[in-house]
Amino acid sequence: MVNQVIFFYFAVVILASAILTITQKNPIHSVMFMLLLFFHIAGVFVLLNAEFLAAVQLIVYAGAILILYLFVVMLLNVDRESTAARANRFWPWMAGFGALIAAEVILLIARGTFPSEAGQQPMRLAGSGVKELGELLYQKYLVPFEVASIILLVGLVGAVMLAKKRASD
Amino acid sequence: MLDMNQLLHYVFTLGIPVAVLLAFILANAVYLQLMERKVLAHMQGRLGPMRTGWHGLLQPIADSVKFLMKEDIIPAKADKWVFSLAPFILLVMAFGSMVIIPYGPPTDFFGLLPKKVPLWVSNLNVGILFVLAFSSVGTYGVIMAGWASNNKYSLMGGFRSAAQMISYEIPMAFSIITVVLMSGSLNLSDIVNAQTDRWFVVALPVGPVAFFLYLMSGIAETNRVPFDLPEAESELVAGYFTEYSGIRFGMFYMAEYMNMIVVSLLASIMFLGGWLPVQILPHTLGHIAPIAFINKLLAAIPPTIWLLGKLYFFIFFYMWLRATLPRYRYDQLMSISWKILLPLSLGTLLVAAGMKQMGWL
Amino acid sequence: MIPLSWYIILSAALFTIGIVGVLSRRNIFIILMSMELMLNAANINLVAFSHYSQTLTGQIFVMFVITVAAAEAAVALAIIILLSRNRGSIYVDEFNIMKG
Amino acid sequence: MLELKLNQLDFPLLSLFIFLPVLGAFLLLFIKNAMAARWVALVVSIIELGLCVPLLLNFDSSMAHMQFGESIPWIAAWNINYRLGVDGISILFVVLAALLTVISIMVSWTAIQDRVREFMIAMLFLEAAMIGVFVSLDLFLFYIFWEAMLIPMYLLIGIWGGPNRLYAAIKFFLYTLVGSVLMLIAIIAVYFAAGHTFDVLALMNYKFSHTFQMWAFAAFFVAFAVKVPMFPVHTWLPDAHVEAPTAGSIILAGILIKMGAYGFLRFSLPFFPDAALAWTPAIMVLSVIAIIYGAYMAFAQTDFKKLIAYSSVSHMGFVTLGIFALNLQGLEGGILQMLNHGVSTGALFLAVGIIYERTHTRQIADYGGIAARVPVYATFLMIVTFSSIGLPGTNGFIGEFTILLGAFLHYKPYAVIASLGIILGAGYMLWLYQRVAFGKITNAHNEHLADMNAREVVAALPLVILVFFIGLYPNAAFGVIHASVENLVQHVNAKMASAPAVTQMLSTVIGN
Amino acid sequence: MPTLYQQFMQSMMPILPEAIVIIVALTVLVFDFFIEKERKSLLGWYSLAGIVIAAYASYTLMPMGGTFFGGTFHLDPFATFFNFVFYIACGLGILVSINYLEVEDIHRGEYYALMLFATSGMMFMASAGDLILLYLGLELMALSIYILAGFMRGSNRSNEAAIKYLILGAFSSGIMLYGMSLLYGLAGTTNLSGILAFLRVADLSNPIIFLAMIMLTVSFGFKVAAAPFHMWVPDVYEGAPTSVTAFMSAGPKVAGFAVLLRVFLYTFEPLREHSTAILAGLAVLTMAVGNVMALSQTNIKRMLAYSSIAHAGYALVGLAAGGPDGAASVMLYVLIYAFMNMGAFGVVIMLRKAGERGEEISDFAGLGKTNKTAAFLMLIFMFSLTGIPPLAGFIGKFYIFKSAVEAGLVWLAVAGVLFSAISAYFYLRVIMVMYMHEPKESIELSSAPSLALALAISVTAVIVIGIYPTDLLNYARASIAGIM
Repeated sequence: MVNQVIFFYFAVVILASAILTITQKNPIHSVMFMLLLFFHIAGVFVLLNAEFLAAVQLIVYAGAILILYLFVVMLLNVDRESTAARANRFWPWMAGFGALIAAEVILLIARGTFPSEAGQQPMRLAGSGVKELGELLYQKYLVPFEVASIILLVGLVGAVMLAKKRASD
Repeated sequence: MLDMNQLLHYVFTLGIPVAVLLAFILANAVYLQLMERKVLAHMQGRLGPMRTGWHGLLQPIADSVKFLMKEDIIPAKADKWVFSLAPFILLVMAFGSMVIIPYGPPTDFFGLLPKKVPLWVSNLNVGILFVLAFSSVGTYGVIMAGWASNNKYSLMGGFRSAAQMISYEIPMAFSIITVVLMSGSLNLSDIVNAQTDRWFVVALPVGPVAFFLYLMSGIAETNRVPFDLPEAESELVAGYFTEYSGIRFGMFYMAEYMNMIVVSLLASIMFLGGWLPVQILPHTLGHIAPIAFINKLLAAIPPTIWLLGKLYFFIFFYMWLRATLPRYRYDQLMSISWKILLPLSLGTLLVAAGMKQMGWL
Repeated sequence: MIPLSWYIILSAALFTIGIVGVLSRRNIFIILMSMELMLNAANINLVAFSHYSQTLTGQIFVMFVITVAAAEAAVALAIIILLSRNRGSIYVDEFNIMKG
Repeated sequence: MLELKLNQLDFPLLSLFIFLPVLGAFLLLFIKNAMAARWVALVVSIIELGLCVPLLLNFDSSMAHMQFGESIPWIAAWNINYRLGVDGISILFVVLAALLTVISIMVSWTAIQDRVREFMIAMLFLEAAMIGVFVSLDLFLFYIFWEAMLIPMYLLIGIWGGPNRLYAAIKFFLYTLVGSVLMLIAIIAVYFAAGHTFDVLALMNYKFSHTFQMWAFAAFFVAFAVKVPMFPVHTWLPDAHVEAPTAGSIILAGILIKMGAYGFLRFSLPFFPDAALAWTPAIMVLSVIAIIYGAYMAFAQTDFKKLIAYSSVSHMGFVTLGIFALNLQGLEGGILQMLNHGVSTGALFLAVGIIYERTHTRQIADYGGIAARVPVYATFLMIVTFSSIGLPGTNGFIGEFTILLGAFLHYKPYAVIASLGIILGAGYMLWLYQRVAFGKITNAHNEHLADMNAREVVAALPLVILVFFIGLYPNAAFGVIHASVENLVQHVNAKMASAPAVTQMLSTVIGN
Repeated sequence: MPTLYQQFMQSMMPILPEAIVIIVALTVLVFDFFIEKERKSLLGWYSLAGIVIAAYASYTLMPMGGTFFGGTFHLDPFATFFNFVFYIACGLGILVSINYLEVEDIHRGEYYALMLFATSGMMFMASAGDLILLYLGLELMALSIYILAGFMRGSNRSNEAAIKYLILGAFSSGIMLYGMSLLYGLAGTTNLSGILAFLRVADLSNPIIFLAMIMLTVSFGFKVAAAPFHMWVPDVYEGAPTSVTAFMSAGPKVAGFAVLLRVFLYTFEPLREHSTAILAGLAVLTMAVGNVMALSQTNIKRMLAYSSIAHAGYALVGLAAGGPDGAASVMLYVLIYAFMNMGAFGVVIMLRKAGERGEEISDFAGLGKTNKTAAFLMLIFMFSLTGIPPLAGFIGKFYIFKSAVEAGLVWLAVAGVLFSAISAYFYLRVIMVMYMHEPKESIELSSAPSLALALAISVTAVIVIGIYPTDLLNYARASIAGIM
């Protein structure tokens, strides 16, 4: 019961801040709502017994990715922001389209079934499953793990190469 | 219908500890300022505040009242929303970290309580990660304050500070991971308990290095001397909080001291055995009567006092540094992080991992 | 006890908000953030399923998704910096040198 | 029942036919000098023509089987084999293709000055592909040659053609491509329907279901009809003929458009006899329309080449009329007429090419009275005009007469209308000849027209000889094709007879 | 008793080719610091050598089949086949780049490293036995190519190409991820075999299964440039550096098909009827859009972009046909397509001299006179792309349409051949311009041994495969046997 109330709070805040994120005129305000959203998603993760992920969500998503956005948004502070149109000219169509998708997806989900829904109990693992996660990550998902490291390297190389000013430019 | 028992449970497990913690923090934040002024003054052969109360003991109260009474000015061109929010973010994040930290083993306060209560608000299994998470989110407060002020000094200060905090977070994280590796747990209580035999600061060869790394990064994280570039008065006025005044200015101050407390607490917990008492050579000569007696005496001091003692030692250390060291240049600061601390921390982690694999740690 | 479908509906709604954001906004930052919303929607799903199907795969997946999101954001922002340096615009509908 | 008789020469003669020009083309890649390129191409094509001698000498015209057979597994996974062979129907086209290539190369000797080497390479590739089409006995192989031919032909028209060549080239390419891709699907369908084989002989013996036949026949029909070209899809032909260089026109008229009719004979009829029968009335109508319409359009032309192009439409109408008469006379006449048309229209284009090289105009009005200046040329033109008209004694007469004979047997009304086409043909050709050769010289340029030189005479001579040889001694040709055609007719009838419903249809048609 | 080191090497054996590619890429990044600007082409040759060694490693690993790393990684003939295609695409891509980068003055070591990283990503995609590895491989590839597309940092067009590609790429992978999450929720596993096992016993009327399938289709549609998810292709192809466009048109598209094949023909096998309808519809639309839009293009890169959409359509026909033959036809097709497309772009790159754009079709005018070899090569590639025998393009299309007819999709095959007849128009236009228009001014072509080698390899492959496809065909069929 308490959990449900907490979930409800999280859900409402998540959706509200998501909507605010995409409707803000100033991207910095969007970032702020995004931050709020990430916090609450981390909350949802905690509800789902995924504390480790909640921390990762905050450290990486909020603490690194979003900060990066904030940096760049501030660096490129484009002052036309206040006068230019917010959305492209199709936005009412797109919003309608989105509503349609949402309705459809939710309808489909309501009609469909997930096997795990049928009476199984949520997982309880000692220590938030960090140990289990680690074992899975370094044994079964070793190759994806290595690939992920290469992805980060590529992101690093790419970002530096593209954005760094050079003498020749 | 909420269960009454459940509600009570929440009051006792959340409400009271949070209230206690808040009181502790407020007192600390306020009086640490006085302590800083006093320490600095004495190191420089001055006396510091003397007028308000005995040896200026009431000075913090006076300052607080002044902060509260002053007009809260928001610059006209500032982004009001963000401007007002920024100090809160800093404060909340610092408080968030403190919520996770254990202040001692469960205790019944010398039999005062019917059963043992934990000395923490929440003992998360991945607690240390959350401390990292909150500290990384704290960056927002700084950068947003700098941006929202619509002042180039503030913006510069904000950017510098954010860049600095992000850069030093990485060696800090690696040194923390080294500790996690040594203790085998992400839970702060477990980390303390893993140091029963030997504090990690003396766990050669990686312990001291990790400790050094952590301390360096911690000082930089809190924007303290010698890494206080964001608020370098000579260049940037007061950095990101140049435009702040009144209670919001006070919040920044408070947040800074709270961050200091968090960093110091973590340093104590991770490297200096947390609430574990100092023991003189317990394994080799601990059975010799006088030494055993001293050890017993030391162990009689309540754990939380030990922790607080270590905490204040670190805080004193901060102030000592401030009195002693000049400020780095900004590019030096960044290169220290990326070129020295990061490789060093990576190397430490590797050595620790290798030793762990071999069973030497 | 929260039914699984609550999580899924939450994530579906979040996902849709993300899609609408991508499709309708002009500001490239907000488009990118909308994509992060989509990824987060998927993450909620994955964690919820992981919780209810008693496997940890979903959580592993989420960690990888976050990793990828980080790398992608870095590259995206680098390109945006280039663009604004060369063009001075962050509106996607003004990126229209090539037509036809 | 046809079968692939083993090679009586014990030597891959037909492969040599295909690969000799290819080799020649590769040789040309290393020759920079234009004159050397001409000589190499000519020598290669003459050797190729020389290969026809052993081919004809060793050909056993008494049997209908495929001869000079070769069969090598090629793409085993799809059961595709490299299978070659000739029978009475195809052998003459091989010879004709070899002959017309030699003539084309000779006629291009001075006409082509630009990028000679490339021109010759294209010619030799074209020759290889053309011969490949006639000798391949595997549908896949056939299709490869059929399509591959488009590349050199497209380039011939597009690079060395007249002023409007770009339009003509692309029109030619697209028309034929659209037609043949549908055939490709039909080929694949046939492959699956007949149990995974592309073997033409095996497919001939396979009895396809009626519905399948109708669809597959239609798909094949589109491809072949475009090539022939039959009435509604003929529009590429005038453009292509007009714009192509002389050599291109000769090949186009002499060989390429025969391939459509050859396709009917080799594939459509034996594979899908029921469908052929069902489609016959429509095809007959189209043929007759082509005959009359082509002749009518020919009357209206002021362009020398365009007139001949439309006459081709008309003549090819006769060919399809004969083939779909579905009897011995019609088929034999059709085949002979294809040959004749190749010879006489080839000769006509040669004639146009010769004069065009001198005057650079194709307008009939620009000529007139040239007979006095260029008597040899006028004679040559007269002979080929007669041949085209079908004057008794020339080859054209034999072909058209046999076709009408065949058509009269089953389809009297069509035959009657078709014979009207002969009269019209005589009309426009003679009128053409009159306007070009007789009368006063109206154009000052023609005053100093040079007559045919030795090279041109050499090029024209074989055609003239063939005109009279076939005209006077048609049995030489009939003898070669007879056995095969007879077999074809029997084969088709046998397959039709096995289906009762169709037999009924057949009898009603015959009774008509 | 094997040492720890030996055990490690043993367990890493299956990913040896990928590891080689990645290690070469890493060393390229390092060497880049020590090699001065004029000699950067050394890095290109070094990368090429790495690709060759990786190919050799793949070859030696061929007898060793199986599933490794807890089912996440397949080392099967199917993956090996695609790995070879990726080596070809990457190798040719490097060869056409060396000279181009010098002409454009963007010669940097990162280029080759990113190319190799992208290749390794594709290889992981083809080998993935798990949605997670699939996703990561795809992102590794995509991320590298976003950067490559924006490699000409000073060029607005390149920047725009990069950001457009990135936005749509990230958008599509967001959709894909959501679909994958639903699949995971349904099956309780991200393992492809596990999902197949689930679908075999699942109640197929569950609409979520289709939701997931459609989401995956949409996102892979983006990756392989299938209409209506093709909007990014023309702009990105036009704006990206030409050598990257060449690589992009071959590599990632092929990788997309590798995944489509594995997911749709293996994992979604129980959903065959439904997926066929979707794929067939996509195929028709893609062929229509690609071929019709290409008709009116004046920029050769843009034209080739639409042509590559069209070719994705043909490959989708094979995919819709399904079955071992359909799969083998797609495999053969993408291999052939890699060769001929690389060749065509190679010629485009030949025309590119600093200062001159050389990207308009009209820039090809008179090439048949001024540079016969280049024009002839382009002629071969154009005819091959049209699908005229005896060139390789015909074999590819033939097999595709053959399997479509076999699967009973005659209407699809008919649509395919008609569209490919339409395509003749715009391919022929290039030939027409080269051979039948007069040269505007003398075009000095840039040629280099690397470019010449790339073109020679491509043209040889196009001709040889066209005439003798048997062995390759058997290899493709044998490769698919493992998973079907």
